[in-house]
Amino acid sequence: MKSEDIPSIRKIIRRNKRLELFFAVAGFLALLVGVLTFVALFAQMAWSGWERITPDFFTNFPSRRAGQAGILSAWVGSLLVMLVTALSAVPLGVAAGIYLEEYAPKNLFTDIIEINVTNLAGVPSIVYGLLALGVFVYTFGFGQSILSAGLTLGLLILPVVIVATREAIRSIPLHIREAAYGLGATRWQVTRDHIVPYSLPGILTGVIIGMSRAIGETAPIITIGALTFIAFLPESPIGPEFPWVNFEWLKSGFTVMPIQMFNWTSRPEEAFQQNAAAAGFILVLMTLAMNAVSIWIRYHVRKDIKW
Amino acid sequence: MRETNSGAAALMSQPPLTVSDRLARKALRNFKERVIELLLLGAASVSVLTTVGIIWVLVSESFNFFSNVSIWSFLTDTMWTPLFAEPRYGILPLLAGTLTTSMVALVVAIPLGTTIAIYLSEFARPAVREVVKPFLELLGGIPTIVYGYFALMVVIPLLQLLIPDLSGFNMLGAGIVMGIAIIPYVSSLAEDAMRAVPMSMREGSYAMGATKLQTAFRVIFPAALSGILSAYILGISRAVGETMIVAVAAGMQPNFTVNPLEPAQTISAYIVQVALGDLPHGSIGYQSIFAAGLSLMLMTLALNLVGHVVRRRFREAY
Amino acid sequence: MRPDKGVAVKASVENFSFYYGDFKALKSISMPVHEKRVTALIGPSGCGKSTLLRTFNRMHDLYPGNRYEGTIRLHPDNTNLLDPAVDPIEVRMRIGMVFQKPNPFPKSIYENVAYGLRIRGERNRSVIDDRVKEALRGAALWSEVEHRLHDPATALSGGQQQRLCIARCLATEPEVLLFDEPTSALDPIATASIEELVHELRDKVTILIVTHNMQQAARVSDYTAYMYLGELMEFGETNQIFVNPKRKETEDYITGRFG
Amino acid sequence: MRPDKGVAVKASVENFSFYYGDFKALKSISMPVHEKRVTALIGPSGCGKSTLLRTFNRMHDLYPGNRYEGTIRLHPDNTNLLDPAVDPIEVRMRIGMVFQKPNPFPKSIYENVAYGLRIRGERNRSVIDDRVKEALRGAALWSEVEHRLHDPATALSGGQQQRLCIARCLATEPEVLLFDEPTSALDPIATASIEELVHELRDKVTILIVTHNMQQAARVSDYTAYMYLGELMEFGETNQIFVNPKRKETEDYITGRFG
Amino acid sequence: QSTVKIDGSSTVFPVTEAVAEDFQKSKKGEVKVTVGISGTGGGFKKFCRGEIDVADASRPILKKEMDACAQAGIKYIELPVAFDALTVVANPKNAFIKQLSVEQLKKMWEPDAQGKVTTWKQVDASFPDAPLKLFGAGSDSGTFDYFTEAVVGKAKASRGDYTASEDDNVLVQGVSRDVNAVGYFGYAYYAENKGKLKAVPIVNKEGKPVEPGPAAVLDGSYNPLSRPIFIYVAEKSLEKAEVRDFVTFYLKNASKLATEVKYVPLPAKSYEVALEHVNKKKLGTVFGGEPEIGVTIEALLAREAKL
Ligand SMILES: Nc1ncnc2c1ncn2[C@@H]1O[C@H](COP(=O)(O)OP(=O)(O)OP(=O)(O)O)[C@@H](O)[C@H]1O
Ligand SMILES: Nc1ncnc2c1ncn2[C@@H]1O[C@H](COP(=O)(O)OP(=O)(O)OP(=O)(O)O)[C@@H](O)[C@H]1O
Ligand SMILES: [Mg+2]
Ligand SMILES: [Mg+2]
Ligand SMILES: O=P([O-])([O-])[O-]
Repeated sequence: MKSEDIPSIRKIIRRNKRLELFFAVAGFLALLVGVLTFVALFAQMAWSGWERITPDFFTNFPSRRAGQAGILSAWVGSLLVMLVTALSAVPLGVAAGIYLEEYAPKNLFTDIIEINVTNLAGVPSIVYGLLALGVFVYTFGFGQSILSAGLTLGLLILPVVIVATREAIRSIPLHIREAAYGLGATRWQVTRDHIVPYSLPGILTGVIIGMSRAIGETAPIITIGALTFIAFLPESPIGPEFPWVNFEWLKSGFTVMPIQMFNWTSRPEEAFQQNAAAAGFILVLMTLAMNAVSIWIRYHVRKDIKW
Repeated sequence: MRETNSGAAALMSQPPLTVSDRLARKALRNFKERVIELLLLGAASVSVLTTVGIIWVLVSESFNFFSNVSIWSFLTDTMWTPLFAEPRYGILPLLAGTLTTSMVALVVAIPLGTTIAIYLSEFARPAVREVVKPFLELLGGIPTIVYGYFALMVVIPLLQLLIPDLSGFNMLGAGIVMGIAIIPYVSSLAEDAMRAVPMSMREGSYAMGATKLQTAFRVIFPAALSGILSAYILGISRAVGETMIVAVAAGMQPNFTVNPLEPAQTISAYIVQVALGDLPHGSIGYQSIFAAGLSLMLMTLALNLVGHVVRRRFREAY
Repeated sequence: MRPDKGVAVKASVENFSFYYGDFKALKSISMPVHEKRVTALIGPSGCGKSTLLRTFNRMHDLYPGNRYEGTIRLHPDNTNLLDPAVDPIEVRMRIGMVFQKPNPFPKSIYENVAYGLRIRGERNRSVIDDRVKEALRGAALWSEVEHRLHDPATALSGGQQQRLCIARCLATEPEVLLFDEPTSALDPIATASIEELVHELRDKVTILIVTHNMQQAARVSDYTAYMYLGELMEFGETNQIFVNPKRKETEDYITGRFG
Repeated sequence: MRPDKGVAVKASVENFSFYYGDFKALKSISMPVHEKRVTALIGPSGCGKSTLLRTFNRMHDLYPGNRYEGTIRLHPDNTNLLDPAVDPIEVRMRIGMVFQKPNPFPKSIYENVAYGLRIRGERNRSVIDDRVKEALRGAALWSEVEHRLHDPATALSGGQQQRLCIARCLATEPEVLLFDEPTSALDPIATASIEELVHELRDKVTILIVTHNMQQAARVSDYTAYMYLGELMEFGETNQIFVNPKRKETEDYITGRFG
Repeated sequence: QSTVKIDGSSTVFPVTEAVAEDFQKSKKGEVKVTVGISGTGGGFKKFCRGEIDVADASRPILKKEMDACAQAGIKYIELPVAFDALTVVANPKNAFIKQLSVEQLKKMWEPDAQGKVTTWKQVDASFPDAPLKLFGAGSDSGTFDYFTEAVVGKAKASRGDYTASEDDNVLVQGVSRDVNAVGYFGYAYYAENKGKLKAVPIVNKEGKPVEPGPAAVLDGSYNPLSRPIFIYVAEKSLEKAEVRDFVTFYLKNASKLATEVKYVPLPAKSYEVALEHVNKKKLGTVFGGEPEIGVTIEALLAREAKL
């Protein structure tokens, strides 16, 4: 184009910009659909459950009287199940991600693992429930326990953790690796000193996304059989004497937030619907809190890592 | 240079490690490395074991099922009434329900998810992105049972205003809400893929006088295609396997139709129905959930294999 | 180098300062850019060469927190490139840029070159065909790619990719071409071919080139600007700057006593 | 350049060929590497300079499909570096490498330099402190960073980062130091300081340096190897290669008639 | 610390939950009680494996389940604890449904009706030509079994083209939104949603239309849609003091608590008989493993007396 053509350039630009504006509005609206749905659901739960959110709600066990029913066993159960989920999925997922990205030779077996991981990410959660029922509950004899539920959800989020780990590792430039190997580091030293620390923010993000999903899962927990009425807490994981940990709680029966909610929504009394809304609100708050933690960690760890 | 040589001189004065020293360390080192590698390999194998476990559980239970029901009638019969007095075991109605609800969900989630991804990655200010993205991811953290009631109490009544004789339970309403529920999976992954396109691509395009829209669609989108396809595949898998929303809002009625205005049942909804229900374990009705689960698993497996091939084909090369 | 007799000024930088947030990267720079001549920007790393160059097509608008002060006028229409009322897209349509690292789009060779035309709304297939061919000729790439126009651009070698990026710009007939160290990622053979290309192009288009290779500046440019710590130390005909610099600092830099 | 009188051979490349999968990147190369001298590898892009250099610390072992043929002996112990029975880690512990792009770890300056010691099992804090200091001195970086040893290394400028990478190698007292175009990403000032450093280091350590800047090769090296298309065209004292090359191709390349 | 484990029917759950809650309070937390919902069948499955102490059941134990228990050497005491009245509901705005006979219900629900009987007119010529919209229990619930047995004459014999749900609130929503809808579920859901629904009087054996309600259930006039619900206690578990205490507590308080959760309690006499059975360890079932409908309280008591 020559400078004489400026008017025609301007015409083109105006046309291009009209389209752009159109899309920007569309994009904004699309975003609004997502965000407003969330806000609407959240606000609705807050609105109808608000009255029920008192300190008692957190410290009461379930009850036939909606006004006295609380979520103590549910939130403690959710927390403990998530603990098992994290403790199983994170080391396994990170180790698997490291293996695939740093160690695995390119062969049929690793190809299979790879396709398998993407495939697992798409397997419906209910199918994990069927697996867990057959394997954890009966074959391994863990019963309908916190351990079974935690491991089930652990398997469920394993692909998410693996994929996040791999992505994070892949974003570490090759030259950082070469620098470390060049100094004579072994593969494990490179992994331990560089790969893991530098990919930590990405891994954390994946873990949190996975956990956010796991904490709201209903279907697989139903299949393995969570309890619906449970008016006591599992043994404390912190033991009174050395080594200060206690594993009794793993075998305990449990209920979790979504199950409690599910039970309340299917109650005939209207008042239980309020409880369900309140429980839903708190469940989303728990998810929010996890995300906030991850954002915080991500920000503070990532700040120091650049190439 | 400001330093003297003294540093370097001192540095080189120590004798190098002797060869035998090195050999001793090497054996130990190799052993340790080997053990660690095996541990990591073990961890990676867990995912394979999971698949094997799933297939084993599904196949062994389905095996009993298929010794009572012919595979042919399973695949061709158009009625699914395994729990009725006169049971019929045709998976087609469930399959039709699964595919129709998924299709509706995808019609919602793919355009919206992609638009959001492009908007966040190319249009929104970074501050907006940083706030909105975690927010969207939270949509994935809301228990799906909440979405189910949302579909039933809010979306379907709204749809009934538009389509007067729409039934109170239908695949359209369930599918739309399911679509909204999977938006975050699609948009978040697609956005990641687009972010990963190097800035130099964008600079190249802008320097030519392109608008954001042109840059996004003509350069960034094709460059990120393989990642975006992965996002779609995951979204589709989610839709196919989604349970609670359809269980609540689609009507639980095995109905051999692809008309989204009608009620229907999906494979996953059937499974959870039975899991919640009253069936004696070991009965053929109970085994039917494994046959249904196996069909579901095979569907997602096929989907992911196709995805794998397609992704290979569109692997990014910047 | 060519004589400066009666050369028109294509752009004039006037009292231009630039800020990355609070950091003042360019300090009150004034200089002309002569029409259909090659102007080189030289200076040690971090002196602001790229910053100045990227101002010419408002690349800085892509990132938040950047601020312009002063003017850059484009002649003959006397538009102030930095005027907030002037659309950066218009500026970029008139002024093309070639980057340090070749950055072809992940499309076919043909589509890379056609890109500029397409975003300008050109639909006519034969017009595009012709312009693509011309541009590839202009970038001395035609003979190498004529039989594989529909291969992916990423399959080309580094030097070819850089020439493709040049062709991509040429296809839209920009008034000014900006080059930011276009050869620093290339091997000597590819470098030589790009230099030769710049040499040929200066008959058709105004060129501004950043380089930290003094020999390159001497070889390809008609005018040279020596920058240091965000300031323009000296501007003049390349001959004069290299043979007879007015300032001591310029001389030190050019003779390699410093930098 | 220094005279070749009585210089010991630190490593000898014998009949060495290298394959990237099916592609033969190096063809039967034989040459000595003299102890406590600087040997430069020059040649046009893609001729295999980096490939040869990276062989010395078995970097190619990191990627699948690569194959060595022939031997590289390290003296005085006469170990064949390429022997499958020789642990590549051992080789890398003896032979350090500095890369084209400065690649400090995103850790503190101190930790970067200490890293080599740590992976060798050194735990004694005061030993590490001393060696870090020495190494930073050796890399002419001490005075610039002594008060901010615990700042992130990525906050340093490019030239400082490259010297940090050198310090990181020096801390482990390698017998041979490999440099792959260590200054190509740097500005002239930083380049000069690295060159000077190489100059100083050659009294203490054997150095192999890849460059595609002939002036640099001439300035810093004692011996030069000219490579072309995977073959070693000529090897000799730098003086001789530059002043009186035996082969026509070498002369063409050096005088810039080609490449 | 001692635990009482209960699982089984979702229909019985509200009663058992209420008992469990009060029992735990009366024991000041010394005894833990857990209640799960895995359906009557799921409950019996666990019961016959010896995994739980008490099974909640919305129907008597079936032959298959009796065999399973016998094989595992599990003996049990069958205790009726309350009545449930399956309620046929219609939209309150519906003007033409005044009552329905079992024959009419059969016309709507029998398998042959599938795809054919789609308007009200086809059910009865006096009804208008409006579309017929059906809502009912999911095909694997005790409610479904009982309703089909009572209406169609054969358990599980039903048309398939109706909206089914395990969650009765979903059905409440469905019927309350559609003027032409009719559905069935447990009485408690009707009792809690009287504003949104109207109960359809059912023409009983005596030819009288009767609305569901505690009185009508007790005097046997609401037939054939009222049914007893049970708990089954394992003989071995009864050796444990806490289980014995729990069952005794259950029978002593069932009357009050069943009313509270909108079920119909048995006459006081019936609980005394049951308690006696517990004390005397009268094992087995009075139903012989066959589903049965329209059992009145008197008949039940008479049979139990014979045990
Ligand atoms: N995005 C940015 N934000 C803040 N400061 C910047 C940014 N980009 C560059 N700078 C600073 O502005 C100054 C000029 O940078 P510029 O990239 O223009 O230098 P240059 O002359 O092109 O150097 P080089 O030869 O290394 O490319 C430098 O001090 C640099 O650190
Ligand atoms: N990983 C690889 N796989 C296959 N071929 C490779 C690989 N790396 C380099 N090559 C090829 O091997 C040859 C030698 O490459 P090498 O990088 O050693 O060249 P070089 O002399 O260092 O060039 P430059 O000056 O560009 O760094 C080239 O033809 C190159 O294309
Ligand atoms: Mg620059
Ligand atoms: Mg190289
Ligand atoms: O849970 P059920 O009462 O339907 O068996």
